[in-house]
Amino acid sequence: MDLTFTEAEESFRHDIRSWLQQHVPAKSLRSMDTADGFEQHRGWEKELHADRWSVVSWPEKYGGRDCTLIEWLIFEEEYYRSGAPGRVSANGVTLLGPTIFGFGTEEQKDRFLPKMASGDEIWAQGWSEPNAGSDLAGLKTKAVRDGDHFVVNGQKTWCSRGAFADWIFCIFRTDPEAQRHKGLTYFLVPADTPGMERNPVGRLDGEPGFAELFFEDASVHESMILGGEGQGWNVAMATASSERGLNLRSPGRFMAPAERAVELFQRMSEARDERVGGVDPTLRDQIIRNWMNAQAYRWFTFSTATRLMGGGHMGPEASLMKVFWSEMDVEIHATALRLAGAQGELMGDAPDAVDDGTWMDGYQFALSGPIYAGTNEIQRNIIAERVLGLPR
Amino acid sequence: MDLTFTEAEESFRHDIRSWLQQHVPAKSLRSMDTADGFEQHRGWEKELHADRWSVVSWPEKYGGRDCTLIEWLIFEEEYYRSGAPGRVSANGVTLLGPTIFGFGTEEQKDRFLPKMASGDEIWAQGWSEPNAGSDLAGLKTKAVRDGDHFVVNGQKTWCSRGAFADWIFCIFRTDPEAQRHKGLTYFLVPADTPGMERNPVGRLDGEPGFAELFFEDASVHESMILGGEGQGWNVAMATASSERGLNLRSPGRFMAPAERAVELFQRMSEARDERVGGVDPTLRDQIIRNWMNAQAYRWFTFSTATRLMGGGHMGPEASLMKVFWSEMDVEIHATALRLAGAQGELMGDAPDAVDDGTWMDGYQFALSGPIYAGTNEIQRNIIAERVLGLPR
Amino acid sequence: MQFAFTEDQLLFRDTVRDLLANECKPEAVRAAWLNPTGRVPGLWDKLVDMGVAALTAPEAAGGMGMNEVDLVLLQEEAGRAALPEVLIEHTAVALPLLAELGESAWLAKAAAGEVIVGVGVGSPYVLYADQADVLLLVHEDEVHAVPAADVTLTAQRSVDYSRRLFSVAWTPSDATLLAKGPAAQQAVVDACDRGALAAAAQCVGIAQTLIEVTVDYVGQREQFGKVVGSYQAVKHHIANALIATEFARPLAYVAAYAVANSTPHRGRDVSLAKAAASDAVDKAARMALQCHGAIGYTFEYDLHLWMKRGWALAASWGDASFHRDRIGRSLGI
Amino acid sequence: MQFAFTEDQLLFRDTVRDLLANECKPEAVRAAWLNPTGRVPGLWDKLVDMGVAALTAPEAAGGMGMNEVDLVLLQEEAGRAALPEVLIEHTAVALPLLAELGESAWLAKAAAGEVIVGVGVGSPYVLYADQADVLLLVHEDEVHAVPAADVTLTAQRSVDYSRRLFSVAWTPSDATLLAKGPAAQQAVVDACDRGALAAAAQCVGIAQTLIEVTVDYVGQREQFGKVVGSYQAVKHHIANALIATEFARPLAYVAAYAVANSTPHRGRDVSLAKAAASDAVDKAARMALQCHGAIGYTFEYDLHLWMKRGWALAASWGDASFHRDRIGRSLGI
Repeated sequence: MDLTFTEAEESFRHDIRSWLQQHVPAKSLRSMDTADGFEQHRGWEKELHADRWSVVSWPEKYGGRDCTLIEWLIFEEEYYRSGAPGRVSANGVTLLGPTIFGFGTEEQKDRFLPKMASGDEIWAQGWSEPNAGSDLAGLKTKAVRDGDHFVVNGQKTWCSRGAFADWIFCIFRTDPEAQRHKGLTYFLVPADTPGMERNPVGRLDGEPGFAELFFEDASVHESMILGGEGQGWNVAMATASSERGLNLRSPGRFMAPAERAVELFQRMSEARDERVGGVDPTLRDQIIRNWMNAQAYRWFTFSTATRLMGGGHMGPEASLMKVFWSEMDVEIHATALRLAGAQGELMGDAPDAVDDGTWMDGYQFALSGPIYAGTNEIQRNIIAERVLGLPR
Repeated sequence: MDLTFTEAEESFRHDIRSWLQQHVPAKSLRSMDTADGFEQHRGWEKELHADRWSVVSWPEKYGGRDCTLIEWLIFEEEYYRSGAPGRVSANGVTLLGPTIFGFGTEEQKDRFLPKMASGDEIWAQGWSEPNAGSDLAGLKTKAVRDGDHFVVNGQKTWCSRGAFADWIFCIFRTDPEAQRHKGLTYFLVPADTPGMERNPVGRLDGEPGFAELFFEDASVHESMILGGEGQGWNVAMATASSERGLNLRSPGRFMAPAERAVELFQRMSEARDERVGGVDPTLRDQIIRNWMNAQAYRWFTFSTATRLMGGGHMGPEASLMKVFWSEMDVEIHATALRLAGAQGELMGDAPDAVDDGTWMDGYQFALSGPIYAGTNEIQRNIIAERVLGLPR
Repeated sequence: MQFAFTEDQLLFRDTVRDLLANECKPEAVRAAWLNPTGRVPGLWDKLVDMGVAALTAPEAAGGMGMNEVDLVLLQEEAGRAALPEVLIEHTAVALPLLAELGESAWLAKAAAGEVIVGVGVGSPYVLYADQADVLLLVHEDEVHAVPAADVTLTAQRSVDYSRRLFSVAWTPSDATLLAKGPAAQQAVVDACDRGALAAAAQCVGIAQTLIEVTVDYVGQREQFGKVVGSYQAVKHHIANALIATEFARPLAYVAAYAVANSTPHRGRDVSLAKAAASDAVDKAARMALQCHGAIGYTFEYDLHLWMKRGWALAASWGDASFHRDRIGRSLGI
Repeated sequence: MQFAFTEDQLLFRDTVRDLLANECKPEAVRAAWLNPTGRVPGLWDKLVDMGVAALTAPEAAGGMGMNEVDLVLLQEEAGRAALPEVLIEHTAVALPLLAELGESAWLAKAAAGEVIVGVGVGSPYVLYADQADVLLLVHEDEVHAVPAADVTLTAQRSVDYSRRLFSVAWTPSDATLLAKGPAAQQAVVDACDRGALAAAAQCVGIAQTLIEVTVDYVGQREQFGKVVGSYQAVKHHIANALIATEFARPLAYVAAYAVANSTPHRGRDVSLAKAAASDAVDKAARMALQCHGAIGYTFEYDLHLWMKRGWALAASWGDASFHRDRIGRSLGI
């Protein structure tokens, strides 16, 4: 056991930290779920890519640095600590990317990965349907072969980043006779596909964080199938395990707000208006619990990363991580909002907003954590059944 | 709405408070789950009964005072506040008694109620079986008619007070052909019934709080049937609704320890050894929460009592109360134990035990609350299905 | 001890419920989010006509002369409907405060529904200050009634767009002084208690709606071949929210009784109510969102109208921690 | 960064696990509850023979010269088996404390398994003080090694009958003084950290057993015509306990590494481990009892052996609140 970082790891940390210090924009970008904010964030992706920081864990030939899992975790710690912009490329880089590495043809890798890395092509996820959320096997949107194309009819929803993305990765039912998770196929779909319309849907914060997609005889070429016709379930599960596992949420994402909440507590304790009373001491305990949880998640992750680097596989214990980070994230932001008191409800543009309203924004975003990528209820079933072996 | 007590109610409170001040033993009785402690507690029941305080809500002819529900709640507040001994008669007075009032013949009322009130006959509950805990419909112990008697074979378990009780109220299967909750019959069984053996089982604290009962061709007379042959399920449900409702746990039971915990916090804050550090401020918040919950339970109960006195019925909302009081009770005691710190694990006879170890005793007792009388998981199902109408 | 409302009180509650069911549907609240006032056009006048708006003003001043026990059920209805109005500020707080301080000019106009009174106690922000004709503001141990023309407002946008909050810059003067000294200070404490009580009742109503809409939704929505509401985990989430709400509700009524009767422990009773109601609505909001899944997370779906009102009111007029601390002090710890 | 144990460490862990699986079955622990020592007769000698007892003593003193990273897995096993022994006090705390203070006479005997060293740091009570040959006790800024003959013991019975606790009356003297001043004080802090670390690891092991026995039980027990373990509420209770335990476990290993390497943040790392492990074992105990139902509530069933050990260890060597407070101070809040 050696829990100190190697010289190489320390040097890597130093490099990304310095780069971020020089490049992170002083002023926050507009929300990536507005048209201009989306392009601002695309610009930031290009800036990262220019110095090969956009996909550090990928091979060099696709724009990465071939770095180790540990280095990737270090990158993430530094990235979130620096307050750098959110990654508009995340659906592509962390969800689709690993799936293409696993299932894509060489042509597909060469076609899609470099532009994904460079920010030239931003991806959205198009899986859920109005009656199939966590239950992917209930998907109904059909893709029927017609020569070398497929004709798609149906509807997708909760397509995050879908309003402005360039490409969407979707799962369609190519064999309507097959039941449940058979007969599904994974497709890569250009956003300008004729016959596909997209309709922005507002998230809690009112920005069009999602889109609904309507397919009416939309045509997608067979070369856009990832992993083979009828293999959609297997390919999707591989993506889902990325989603639920290490790739989805690195500890750096939670260490940063947990530490900022400690600072907020310090500031509030000093600045508190005496008429309103001191800062509630029970909030201190909760701030500490949240900070502890971020540390626990960090070390659990380093332990898992060591195992994976030694040839291990990510199993159903990924569900432990998903439940843990998503509930921790809600709690970190809820605590900060309680600290903010009457200011907690203020939006970022309110003059009195604490930390530019980032806690309320973050809270609303965090609330989606226990829902998406398989609700936490489903994750707990998985833990009970597949980790502990309880009967279905 | 009038939330002040009437003069009659205040006078009633004054009477019982004065009586308790004069009669509550200065030294705690031995545990009622030891042989001599049981008899000490029986003696206390006789003392209560001598001044008509043992069954205040019952009619005068059976030893009661015909008092209102509100007065009964006042009695309970004063009783628990005074630190009076636990009621060894509780299974009889609060569970079986109301059932006899509801389903008993006049002969049964005259035969059983006065001796139940006087402490001459202490009752235990014999419902659960090794494979039927919360699931009463799974009961297997058989009672087969043979003339004017029934021949009983089978086993009961978790029979609380069963080690020393004089009588036991049981449910047996009288129609072995009938499925689930049909074909059950409610019996009143003398503890000295030939063919019945009892085997004490220790609770968490090691005292024989339960008994297992083994029936081998035990004979019970048909006059001991309560509510009619084959009616056991209906009669049991009436008892269970007493159990789950007002009769099971009065607010006074929780107000008293919640207030004692406030006093404990005051004492600990003053006495705390400086080397060990001050009292954790988060415990103060929890102490306050517990006290609040006891108040909430109190007012919920007064509101319910007003409704019942106006002719209303106790419905499935009794499950709300059972979940609430049982979890509050655990939390009250768990908080006090945390306050006690390293002294928390000490038993009552340890010289350093805080409050004679009553918090650890109470904690262990409280832990049974979310389990018995229908686990809290089952109560939450009932709330969802019968209060809110969610599908089974 | 008679813990029940009168037939009249329940009838009035039903009448208001019917009005709001018609006039304050979710689409009306949603429209208020985006209109210039944040309120439902014309609805306040109807509440004035029904006597709700000036319920708490003395009859001598032209009000209904009713008290907090009468009002608490109506605040609960306001919460159920997510009513975007000044029913806390104007009705529950301002009118009794003016009466307690012996003010009569503004009170008469307010009771008649001619003016709206904003209040700057218990919070750094004044809700709907832009629409108030006069603001009750505190400076040291003084209470002032400041005409709208004499204040400068800065909008502070809330996550609940219908809550038009403002910080207020103003200069105390003898012309605006209503009262000062211990009596004024006590009046401010009482005003905060009335605000917290009203907010608690609204929180209970909001929590109830959150539970009801969730029960409806999960009773229809299917996943994995089963109705979502038949899953035990979903049932237990909702049951937990219901328990919190049902045990908070009587505390709101007790607090109303205590305030209406000026009992010695009214402050503590109000704190009990507000702490429990804040926690209940927070729990109900978390539960409702989780049980709805992604649809609950969208702006187009109604759920967030109650959820955000719940967040805002849970934190207003003292959050749960503030009130628990106050209870602790009253218990000597 | 290489967060993994060596093959040798895992092998040693497996050897100890096998020993305890044979020699420290629940019936042996139950017997220890009622015997005069509270310990399993003969078992300590076997642990001495295996090198476990003196694992942490320097090789020069006749020990194994191993460190907390080697020990932490064994403490976890001790927790899994609810081993009633002095593995925290003697092995994890006393031997390193004697070594740190440069004491050699007692250390050599302790390392050889000839004497048992009791410790009076981090708690008002000394576990198994009646069986210790010498007790390490603190007076102001001094550490003393006091022979058993020179102390007066008062038994303090624990809810875990195997934990024989005593308060100790004694008189400091030059003859017993080992060290004083800042170095002694630092040594006491280090000793408390080692005790908290060892207790944390045991708590993780206890929690794991509580989860395992519950999974076994609910996988077989039927109610309402279904295996209890197939109910979603039961599954989620167990899943929650598992999450708490699995995220506490790496923190125990990190703390072991920090103590073994005397890192600057070792105190905070220990507090992280102990706070998380205390909470995990409390949660696992509640879950286990609830999922077992009435049988778990009985003295005759084994569950309470782990449950009560868990309660006791969660509160010993600083409970979760104490350690969270310490973390807060290290974070400057």
